[in-house]
Amino acid sequence: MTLTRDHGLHLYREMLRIRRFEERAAELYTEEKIRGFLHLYNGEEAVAVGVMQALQPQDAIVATYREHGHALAAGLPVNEVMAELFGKAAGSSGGRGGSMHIFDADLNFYGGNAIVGGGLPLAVGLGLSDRMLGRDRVTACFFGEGAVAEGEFHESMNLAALWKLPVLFICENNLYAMGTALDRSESETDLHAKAAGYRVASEAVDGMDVEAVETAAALAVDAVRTEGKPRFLECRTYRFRAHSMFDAQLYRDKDEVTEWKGKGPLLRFTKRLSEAGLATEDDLAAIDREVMEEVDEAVAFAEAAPWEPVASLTRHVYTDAQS
Amino acid sequence: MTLTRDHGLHLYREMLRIRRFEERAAELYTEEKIRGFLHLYNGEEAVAVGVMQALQPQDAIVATYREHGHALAAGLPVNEVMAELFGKAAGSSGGRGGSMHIFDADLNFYGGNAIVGGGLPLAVGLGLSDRMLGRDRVTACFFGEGAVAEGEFHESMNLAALWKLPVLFICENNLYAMGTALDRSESETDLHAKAAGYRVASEAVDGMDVEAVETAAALAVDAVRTEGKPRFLECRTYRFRAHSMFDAQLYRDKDEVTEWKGKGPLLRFTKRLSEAGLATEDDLAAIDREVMEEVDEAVAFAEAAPWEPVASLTRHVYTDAQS
Amino acid sequence: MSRSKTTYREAVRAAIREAMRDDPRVFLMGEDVGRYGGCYAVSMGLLEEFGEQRVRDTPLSESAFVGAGIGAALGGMRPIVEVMTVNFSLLALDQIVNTAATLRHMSGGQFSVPLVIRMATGAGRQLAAQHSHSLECWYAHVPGLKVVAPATLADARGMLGTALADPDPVIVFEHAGLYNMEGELEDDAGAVDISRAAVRRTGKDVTLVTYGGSLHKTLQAAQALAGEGIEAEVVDLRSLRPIDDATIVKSLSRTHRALVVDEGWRTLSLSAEITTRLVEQAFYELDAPVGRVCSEEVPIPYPAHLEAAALPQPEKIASAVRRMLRA
Amino acid sequence: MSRSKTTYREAVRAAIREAMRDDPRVFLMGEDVGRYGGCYAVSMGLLEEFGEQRVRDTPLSESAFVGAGIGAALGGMRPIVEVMTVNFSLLALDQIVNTAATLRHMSGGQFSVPLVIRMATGAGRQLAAQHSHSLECWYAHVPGLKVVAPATLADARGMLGTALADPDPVIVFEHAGLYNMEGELEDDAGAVDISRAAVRRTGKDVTLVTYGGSLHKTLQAAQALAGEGIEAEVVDLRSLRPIDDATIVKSLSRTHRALVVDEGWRTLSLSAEITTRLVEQAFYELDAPVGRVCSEEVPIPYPAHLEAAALPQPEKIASAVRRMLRA
Ligand SMILES: Cc1ncc(C[n+]2csc(CCOP(=O)(O)OP(=O)(O)O)c2C)c(N)n1
Ligand SMILES: Cc1ncc(C[n+]2csc(CCOP(=O)(O)OP(=O)(O)O)c2C)c(N)n1
Ligand SMILES: [Mg+2]
Ligand SMILES: [Mg+2]
Repeated sequence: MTLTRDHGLHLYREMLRIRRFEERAAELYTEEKIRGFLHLYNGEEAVAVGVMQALQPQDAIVATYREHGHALAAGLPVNEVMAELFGKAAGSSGGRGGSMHIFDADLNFYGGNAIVGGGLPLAVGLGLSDRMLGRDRVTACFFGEGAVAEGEFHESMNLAALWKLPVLFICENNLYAMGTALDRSESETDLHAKAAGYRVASEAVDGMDVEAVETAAALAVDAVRTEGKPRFLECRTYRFRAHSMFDAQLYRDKDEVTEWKGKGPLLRFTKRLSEAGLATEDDLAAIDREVMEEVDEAVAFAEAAPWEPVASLTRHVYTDAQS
Repeated sequence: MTLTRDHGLHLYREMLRIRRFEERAAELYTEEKIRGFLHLYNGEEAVAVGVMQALQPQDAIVATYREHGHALAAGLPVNEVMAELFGKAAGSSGGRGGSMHIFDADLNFYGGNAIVGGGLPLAVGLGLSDRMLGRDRVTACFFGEGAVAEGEFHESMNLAALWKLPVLFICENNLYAMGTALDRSESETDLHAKAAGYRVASEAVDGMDVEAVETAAALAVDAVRTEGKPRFLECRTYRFRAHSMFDAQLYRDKDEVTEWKGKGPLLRFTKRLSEAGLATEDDLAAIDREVMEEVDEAVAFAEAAPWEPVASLTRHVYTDAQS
Repeated sequence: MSRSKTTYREAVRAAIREAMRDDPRVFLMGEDVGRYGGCYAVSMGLLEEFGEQRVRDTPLSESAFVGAGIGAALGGMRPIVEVMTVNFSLLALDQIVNTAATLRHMSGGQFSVPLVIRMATGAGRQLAAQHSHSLECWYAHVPGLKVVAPATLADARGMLGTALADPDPVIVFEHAGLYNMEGELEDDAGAVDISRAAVRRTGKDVTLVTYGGSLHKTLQAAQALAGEGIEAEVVDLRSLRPIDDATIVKSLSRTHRALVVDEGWRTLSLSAEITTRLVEQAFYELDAPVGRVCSEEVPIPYPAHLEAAALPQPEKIASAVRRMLRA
Repeated sequence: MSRSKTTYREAVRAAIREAMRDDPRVFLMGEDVGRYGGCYAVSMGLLEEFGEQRVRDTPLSESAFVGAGIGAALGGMRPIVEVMTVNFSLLALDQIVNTAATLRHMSGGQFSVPLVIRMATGAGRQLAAQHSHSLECWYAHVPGLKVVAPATLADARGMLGTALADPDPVIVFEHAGLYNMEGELEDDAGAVDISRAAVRRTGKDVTLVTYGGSLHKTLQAAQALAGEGIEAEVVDLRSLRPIDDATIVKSLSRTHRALVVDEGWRTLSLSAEITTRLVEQAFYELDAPVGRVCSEEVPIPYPAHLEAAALPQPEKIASAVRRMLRA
């Protein structure tokens, strides 16, 4: 597949929007506009953006607590995502969830799960409903490599394979689960090889290369859709920033981070676009300005948005209660 | 390894003791001397007996709720095991546990666990203590093929492999978990192949052949002991009787059961002994008489043994309380 | 209306069958619900009637298949997930508490989870320490869940349909000791309310509050007491979350004495919450401290005599009432 | 005796360090306890001091590493297992309830499980619905477990050693909001009793019973009330299982009024058990129904104002006391 200018600029914009969003979120955290846990996606943009290109509008997405990138790439309104981080009623989840619990029913965006591995059974169930209803839908389930050690990974992979459910398992292998390096967490560090134990076809891809992710995801999603069986896609990537805002990063070398930043998805794709003559510096600068404006506007929106009144505290516990 | 007459008769006696014990237990259940859940080991005798030959006195054993065979093969006094099934104070666990919870501290027999998969983390921990204390000990952990679907299997295999712990995982693959056939439970039915996903060396062995089990177990135990790393041994076997005493066995054909009975470990080993000229019919009949006497005596012992007084109901909840 | 003989087990089965006939979105999934017919034979015959797609045997993967039930509910189905017993539900608690119970709230009301989870509960069959839990109180603690305990044939027959119609997750506790209970049921018995407690026996001297498997022991105790001239009112909670305060307070306001019977271990069992609500809402109606008869604080032992001693029994209940009235 | 400034975090760390120095069987294991230094920085520096064998980073496998702690305890070690937070402990509950708590009983007293499990608990830091549970009440329900909640620096410093000396499994709940708490501690502070409640403030008008993170909110409320001439006695439970009835009953017998403050969701929180025990053991001492201030029945919301409204707060406690005394 040759890359067109339009598509190239689209991918760039999608990734850059996430990057700028996350940078701003970090600032807003320092300003105490955003509180609680904040897990940023810097460095991993190519994964969410690459995978989303392969999905159709009816497809479903299950994400983690590091899900701003997935939400934005899935098309959730930037304003609403930012407002959610602020905890405002205009946020994606009405402000109830915050950074870790972004949901959007209209876009089949099923969150935003802060229990490592907790989203996998959910994705299996979505796939089961699709199978039983004969619905043409693929569920894309994102999780970190840390989740692979959880029992829920094992149970979910087996169930999806056994019942032939249309689920794409996407492992974002950024080499660390908080401070625990992959080789201190898994006896078999070649994660995509684990899929064989469930008879699930799998592939590992360079998660810093948005085109490679897109291609691999398209193949995988297509296979899931036509074969009606799960697939496993390991995206090898890196988290540029701390795990959350509380992390002193004692567990990794600055050099390692620097090295990976040199392989960053935006850097790399910028080079690719210019080498292919698909974009000028001006093109990219214009996109950056537009994206910055979007983010600025989102911040302004979130700032201005009202708080939910305390009187409605107990809403949304049950469906029938005042909702 | 050539089979000697002594060892052959020993293996035969060990297996037959289990068989006769289980047959009697079934009768006693009908007589309501034994209550609750009763899971019999008929058909699987070669597994427990074969594996136990490979263990040294200091080695530890973790078993399931179908563990009479393991207990007897590990050398627990028949009287005490039977008394435990009766719930008498003279039982292996003071009668508190019953059929599913047989323990023996002197023999490092760590039970008797009625939660499918629940014993695996325990075995990992025993192995961890051995590693940390520099103790020469292997932990043999038995579980059914049904347990392989549980998250605890996955987590335990990984942890044992990652930390290089001296644990032998023994999967008793009797093809059914209650009424669920293996291929309705696992997307990959070649269970020992799953060990590769954890970089654990594994082997599958004919679990109806006590010599084959003994040989494979000896190799595996030896490897665990010298390498200090876990191994996985799949024993392919079959349960001759119902899952428990409540099971109508709608899920399998009578023919299938008959066919497997034809491959039964005692039948097979009897043939082996006589073909090798290691035992006469009289030899075997004599053993059978002795074993029957042992079991008779155990029943008499259990019958005569006193009940624990109700007054001591709350014993053994905490270590310091009246114990 | 004609009535027929049936059992609790058959009543649950009839409820599942009706739900599956009426609504193609309903399906049953769990360990051994299909070929085996259910570990308590509840679903016997359903596989034959509804086929493999709708009666799904699962691997032993409690967390995944309960979670899959949540996902399927989100995806438009109406799953009935059977967890064989509450003992194994510990392996699925993360999904139930962190996902099923929170999803609606975390998503700001965008997603409901119309899921029914059935599980057997309770002791009394000599299954020993790992197979005899009564953890209804844990589930009843969690906002976002509804919890019911059918104790009668009519409730076994009727609660499931109502639970399935509920847009939120409902946990149904079936006491394993009840499956063989026989009785008569109206042939057109159907859905029943699942939010109100029921007075199963009227009486003026003392209110006995209970639920599930303990209801029948409590009724036996009340029967025995009646022979001594003590008229006990017996309230069956039916719904453990929410708790129908009004009914128990009303009863107490007539009897002025209350005792809670609960198979949970005493400390922090449902009995504690019932006692507390009576104190909060009807303190000045109380002529005596609320009493409770619960399980002893011991993992359930295997031998019959020890197990019986560990659990509430009619005689224990009756003597607790006698003591209370004498005091 | 000289005293030094310290924090709750440092006190827990000092306790772990001392235990590891004193007993080679003691080791620490859990997610990110080593290289990361602990998710709440409690174990910072311990890896460097004790090495990889004794400070073990685990994979994200709560069930396996908690179960491995049980096995290691059986095998002669004295493990301190850190489960990052109570929220993730749901994944390990099977091991804790079905194995750790039952093993001694099921084996007829042959095996004890000398295991300590530490976990952070509680809300108040805007971590939303899945990261804000207070499930102390669940653990306190289970025979075979002991449960403690250090609320002060001295208890953070002293409870761990006592828990490690205990032959049975002890669960230690550290409220996440306390780690930064500063104060002074005796330089030779060491093991403390872990079975008795403590009166943290004396008063004659009302008994406020609480534990863990709520202690400080309760003390603040008591302070405010003192300004109005109301003298509240504040009892810190410290041990949640067993519960030290004698201390709370004694206090109530002097004040004749009690209110329980508990960060758990109201229904079936520890407050229910405390209320019930007071009713059972001191009914005729009560001049008013026992009150309680708990968390609202809602998964904890993210925004600060909603979270604050969901949790017990000093002002809520104070006004509940005022209402009680006015009534
Ligand atoms: C079950 C569970 N255990 C522990 C945690 C605490 N925790 C939050 S994120 C995280 C690391 C997860 O790593 P990984 O899955 O690789 O995802 P990443 O953060 O690298 O994107 C941990 C341990 C949790 N949220 N859930
Ligand atoms: C966690 C858990 N789930 C379900 C059960 C109920 N149960 C008891 S035995 C059994 C089948 C286990 O099969 P397998 O592991 O193959 O062992 P087998 O009985 O064949 O020896 C089941 C489902 C249980 N005890 N524990
Ligand atoms: Mg990671
Ligand atoms: Mg089996």
